Amino acid sequence: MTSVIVDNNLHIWLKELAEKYILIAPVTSDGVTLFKHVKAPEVGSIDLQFLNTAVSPKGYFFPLSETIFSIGVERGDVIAPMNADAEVVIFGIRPCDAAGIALIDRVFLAEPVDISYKGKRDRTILIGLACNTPSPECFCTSVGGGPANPMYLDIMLTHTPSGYIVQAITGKGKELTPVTMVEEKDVPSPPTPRIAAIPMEGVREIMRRNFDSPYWDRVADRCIHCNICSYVCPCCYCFDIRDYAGKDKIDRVRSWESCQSAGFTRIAGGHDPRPTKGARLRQRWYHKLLYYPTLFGDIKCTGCGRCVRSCPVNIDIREIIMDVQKLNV
Amino acid sequence: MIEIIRNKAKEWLEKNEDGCVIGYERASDGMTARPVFIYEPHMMGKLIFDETCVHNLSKYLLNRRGTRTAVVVKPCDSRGINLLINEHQLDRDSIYIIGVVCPGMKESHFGRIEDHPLSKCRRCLHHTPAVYDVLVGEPQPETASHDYSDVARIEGMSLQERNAFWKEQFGRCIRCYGCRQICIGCYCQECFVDELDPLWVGIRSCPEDNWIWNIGRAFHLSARCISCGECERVCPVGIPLMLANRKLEKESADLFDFEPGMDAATAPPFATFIKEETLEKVE
Amino acid sequence: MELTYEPRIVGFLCNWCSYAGADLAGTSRTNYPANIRIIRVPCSGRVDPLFIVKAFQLGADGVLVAGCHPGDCHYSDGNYHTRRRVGLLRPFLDYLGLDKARLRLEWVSASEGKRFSEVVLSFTDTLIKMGPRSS
Amino acid sequence: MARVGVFICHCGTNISGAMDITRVVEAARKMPMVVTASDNKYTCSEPGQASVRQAIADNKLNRVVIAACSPRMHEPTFRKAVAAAGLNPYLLEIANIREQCSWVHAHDRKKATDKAIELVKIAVAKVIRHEPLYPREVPVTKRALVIGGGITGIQAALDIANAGHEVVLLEQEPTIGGRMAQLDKTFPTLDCSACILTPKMVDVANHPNIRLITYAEIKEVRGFVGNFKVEIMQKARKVDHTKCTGCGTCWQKCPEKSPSEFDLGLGNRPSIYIPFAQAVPAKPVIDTDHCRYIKYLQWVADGEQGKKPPECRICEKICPTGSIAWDQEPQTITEEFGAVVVATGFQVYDHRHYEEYGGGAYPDVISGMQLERLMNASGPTGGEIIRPSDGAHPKTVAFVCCVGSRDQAKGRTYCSKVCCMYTAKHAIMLKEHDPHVQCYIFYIDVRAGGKDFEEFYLRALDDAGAIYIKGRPSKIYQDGKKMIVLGEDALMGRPIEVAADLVVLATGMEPRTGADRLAQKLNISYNTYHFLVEAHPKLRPVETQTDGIFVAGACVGPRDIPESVAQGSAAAAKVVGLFSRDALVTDPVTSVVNRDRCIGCLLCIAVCPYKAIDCETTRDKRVVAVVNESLCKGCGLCVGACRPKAVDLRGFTSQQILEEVNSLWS
Repeated sequence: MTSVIVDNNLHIWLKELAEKYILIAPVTSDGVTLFKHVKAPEVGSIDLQFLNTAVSPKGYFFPLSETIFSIGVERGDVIAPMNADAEVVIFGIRPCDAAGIALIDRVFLAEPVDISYKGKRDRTILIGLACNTPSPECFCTSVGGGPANPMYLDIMLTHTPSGYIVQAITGKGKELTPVTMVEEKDVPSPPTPRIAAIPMEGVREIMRRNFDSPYWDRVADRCIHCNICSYVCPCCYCFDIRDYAGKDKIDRVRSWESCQSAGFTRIAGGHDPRPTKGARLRQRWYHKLLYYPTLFGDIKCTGCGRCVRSCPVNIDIREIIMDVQKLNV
Repeated sequence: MIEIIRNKAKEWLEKNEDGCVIGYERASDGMTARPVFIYEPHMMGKLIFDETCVHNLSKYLLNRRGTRTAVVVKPCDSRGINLLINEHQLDRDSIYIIGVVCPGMKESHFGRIEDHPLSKCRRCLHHTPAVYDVLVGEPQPETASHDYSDVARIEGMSLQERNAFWKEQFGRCIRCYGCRQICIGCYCQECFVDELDPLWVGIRSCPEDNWIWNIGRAFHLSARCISCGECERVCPVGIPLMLANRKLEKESADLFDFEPGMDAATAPPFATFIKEETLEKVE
Repeated sequence: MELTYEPRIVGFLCNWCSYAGADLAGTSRTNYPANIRIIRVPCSGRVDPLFIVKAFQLGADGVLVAGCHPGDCHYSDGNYHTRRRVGLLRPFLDYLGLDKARLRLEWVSASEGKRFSEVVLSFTDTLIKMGPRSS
Repeated sequence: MARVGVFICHCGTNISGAMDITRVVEAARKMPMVVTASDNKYTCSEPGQASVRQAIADNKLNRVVIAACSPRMHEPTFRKAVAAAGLNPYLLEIANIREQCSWVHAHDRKKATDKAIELVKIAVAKVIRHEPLYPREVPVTKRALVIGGGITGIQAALDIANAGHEVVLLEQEPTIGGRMAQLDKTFPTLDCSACILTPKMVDVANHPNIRLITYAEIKEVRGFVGNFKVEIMQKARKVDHTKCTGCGTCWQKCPEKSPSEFDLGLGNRPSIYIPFAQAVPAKPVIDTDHCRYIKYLQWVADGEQGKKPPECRICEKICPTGSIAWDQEPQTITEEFGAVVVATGFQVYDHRHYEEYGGGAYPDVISGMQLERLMNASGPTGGEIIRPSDGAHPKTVAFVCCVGSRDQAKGRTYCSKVCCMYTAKHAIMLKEHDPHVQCYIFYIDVRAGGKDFEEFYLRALDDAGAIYIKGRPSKIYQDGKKMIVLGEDALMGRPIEVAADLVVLATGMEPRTGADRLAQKLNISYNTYHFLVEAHPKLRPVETQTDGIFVAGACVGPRDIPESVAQGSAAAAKVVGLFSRDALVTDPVTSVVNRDRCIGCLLCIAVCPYKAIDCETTRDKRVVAVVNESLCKGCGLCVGACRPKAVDLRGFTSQQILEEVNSLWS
């Protein structure tokens, strides 16, 4: 027996959620699917058939831009940013993106804890939606995830012809589960879809040895060093901090940045330790496949395939991984 | 067709050992295309050309200044070369242009090829490159007149509708600067948006600043955009950037009777003026 | 539209004609609405279109760019270039949903003090009629 | 760290009468970086300035904002005051709260005060970003170039030379003298043109400070005020003037005659010639278009095709000094000057444009200038007035005024100014030559605005009995020996027909062909007729928008002789004034290029009205723009055009203007 919520109950539930919480859910408009704040969900206003959103939902914890604190001009006092106490529900997040958030947690929740990140994280409940139809660029299974991986979620939903299978994963999840709307039936969970696996053996080792390989510059030939890959990525968390002197206070603002943009590592005096596209691209993969894993054990990639899909010139991390294994110095 | 491209490129590369051929190869999805840089003549077999070769390769010429480069260009891309020569960025003699008569590109994404053409191709006027050293394919007649129905649609809206429309569109911007990086017209040492002193655009990636960034970007391309449509293609959040660029294209055609990139010599509108012109729209 | 609405106008005036024209309006005591804030530039051609966009972004209800009459530019050509730049920016901003009536390009000579005050008056009226910008 | 002092002026009650000054002072005190703010009855007065100086010292101010009258009024005053206190004079900003506030918002005290506060705010925001600026000095080459050897150029050259400066006088024809040399008598005094002109020509020739370069043209002009580099192209005379004594044997013997330009085709001249007897220099040039030997050489060069021209060389054979130099080629002379006077004068409108008047086909329809030559004792007819067609003495002479002037149909709207008077002169002269002559003068208006002009016109009317007919003739055609002039008497309102023996068209003035090309080389502007444009028609009549380049005489617009001479002297005075300084101080408000940001698109070069921007290659092989600060006038056109924001304008930086805008919302 599994707990199932049928479609129209789901809609009722979503309406309730939208009243109690700030409901964030996938919405498709102009052919683009993005997580958006849905104030009053109507049937169809939330896209339940979406493959995945164009940009990962990491922005709800680590915003594109946020004032981390301000300093009053008059008295020079520190003004902490408004921490909205409203609870947030992110509905329809894919397992890969939940995994991405978990990867960022390791960094932002480690001492010293990033208060504004933690605040948002604590106030947010993640309702996941398992993947039934993965995209050609997906490779979650190769990096320790899976289309139906419930880890890192509070509630996991799985779509079946006869409704959505509801699994409460965490305590938070249990509380939130709309017991009244859930029916206990015997519904077989759909077959987990096949996702082409890519070999990951020894990648770390080979990378260690091939830092100076000419390969990096060659793949970088076609790179246009935009920030797309890092901005759509569910687990890239580089940022830049700037101060802005306003009328009565000076704001310290943190915004997304990317290791790909020229000058990201430019230091006083104008020197840039990563002056070439090759050096910058290499940094991205080394961070994902070598540095982060060395620190935290896991690969800093969830196989969501966004960078593969969005790269203007088809720089495909799976291809890189396979090429790397051919490098043998 | 592809054989001609391969042979011409091969011939050229054999004559210029230190050179590089920029063309298209098959992408990792096995169906679409991606840019490729070829340094050895024997690798020329990699080259392909089909309806998925959407990329404007001329942009790459900018990173290869001072070296010898051969490049495969479609008509729109070729206008970009004229633009760059006109703006003193390229030395015509150091580049070998393999111009391809363009059948129009298909809308394609990773692992997916739609069977309808790209919107830019549906509205394309010039099907033969404006500049080339070797032309591949039979020169095609020009399409008679511009189709600005897309722009007209926006013009037809009320001010409030337009305002709302663009707020929504620019509101999505995540400031990844993919549009800038792919754009052949964007080659500033430092973009005004990155400048801190003075601060042209605020430091936040917020709707207000997205507004000025997107206007600044588009206006810097006014009478310069060669409508290769790359900015719109790469935008990860699907902002219809060409809709903005094309308005400027239309206006500068009306006001200054100018079409960018058609040749490398004509002075662009902002480099010159006509004393007698009135620009009714202003006065 | 509330009666107390006072539009904010940023005026970029060229030093040789329009700024002098504004001075003349003063010396001849021709009143005009106090809604304009004048920024002095050597030539209207000094005005970077982004200044205009920036002013609107900050919340200006109207922007006035004023220079010498065509042919009278102190620097001979400046205003011809201004005419082209503003001429293109104007319809573009309108297209983006910012009424083109909010951006004015005017030729005011050093001897046209009266004209300057009329320009400010009519511009202010227009803006009041249009009401605050929809944001 | 900026320390700003704000000083608000009451200007008596001019400002304080319209606003609440204390509120403005209070507000100013709260503005960023402002350390002191105070008000003053008359800031421009000596005590007022003293208090500013004092405040600067007391508060260690390094920036000053003065809220008072327009900067166009007292900026220089306050710059001096600030400098006197030891600050760089450019660390000052003026908030215009009088002309642009109190005087125009007197009706609303609150709004006036609010606006004044914001104007101060703008000034503070800007002054904080001011950098100290330092004027530069450029040396002056005290050597002048005068282009055009007509009466205007001669006058200018003599005046400059007499003031003790070197002058190069450049003339494109073989002799100086210009149009005035072609005239017989001059109105309204009727004194002989040559008699008053030629002595000046001789003065030029003998002046120790004047170097005369005839038969030459300007090739290129580079540089800027005080430091022009000019390339002059000296045409080939084929005569070595260092040897030639001007004895005249050659031009008496030369067998090949061709129509004389000086006599406007009414007479002939040899192919080695001086244009007229009193020419200066009085040394000949060979007309390579007509000289037989040159033709022969050409024939040989062309492979001896066709008929063999005679291998004349008579001049060479008879020249006592062996001055003939067949191998002489055009040569380029490069000279440096501190100033240039353009006096290229005018040419007579070509009446062939008038189809209705025969389009030049009738020999007996001549221009006023041709009549001058016919009257002139040294002219082709020795001063005997005869019809070009048959040499008969005309008894009935018709004059048509405004030919090529005041005629929209011919694209000539302007009045040539001199025609009315010279036509009156002609009527009077003809009567003197032959009492039986009757003159009919078709005119639109008689414009006799000038000293003794009206009296002169009356002389033509009363003494010479000329009959003035108001109206522009519609047609002139030949009927037997007569020229029939068809017109309408506008006053009588009836058609009129005059059968004349000779018709004189009072053709107007137009700039010399090529005036536009010269103007382009000098980077000065010209109007649709190619008359050169002065810096200001009233107040700077002989200056141009390019410093160090002056204009005088009929190249600027129709002028008579006294006006041209006056302008020649005026231009000379300007040049001498310029040369009275050893160095020029240049305004530090100029554009400056940030080489790291510059992408070398060179749009700035295209928009610069002063050719002040050039480009160069950096060490890392990038092409970048460079501003010549001596040429830059600080208009900021380049800055407005620069996409990468690589060019900026000192004193009006983008930083500053953005801060000014920002200040209104912060």
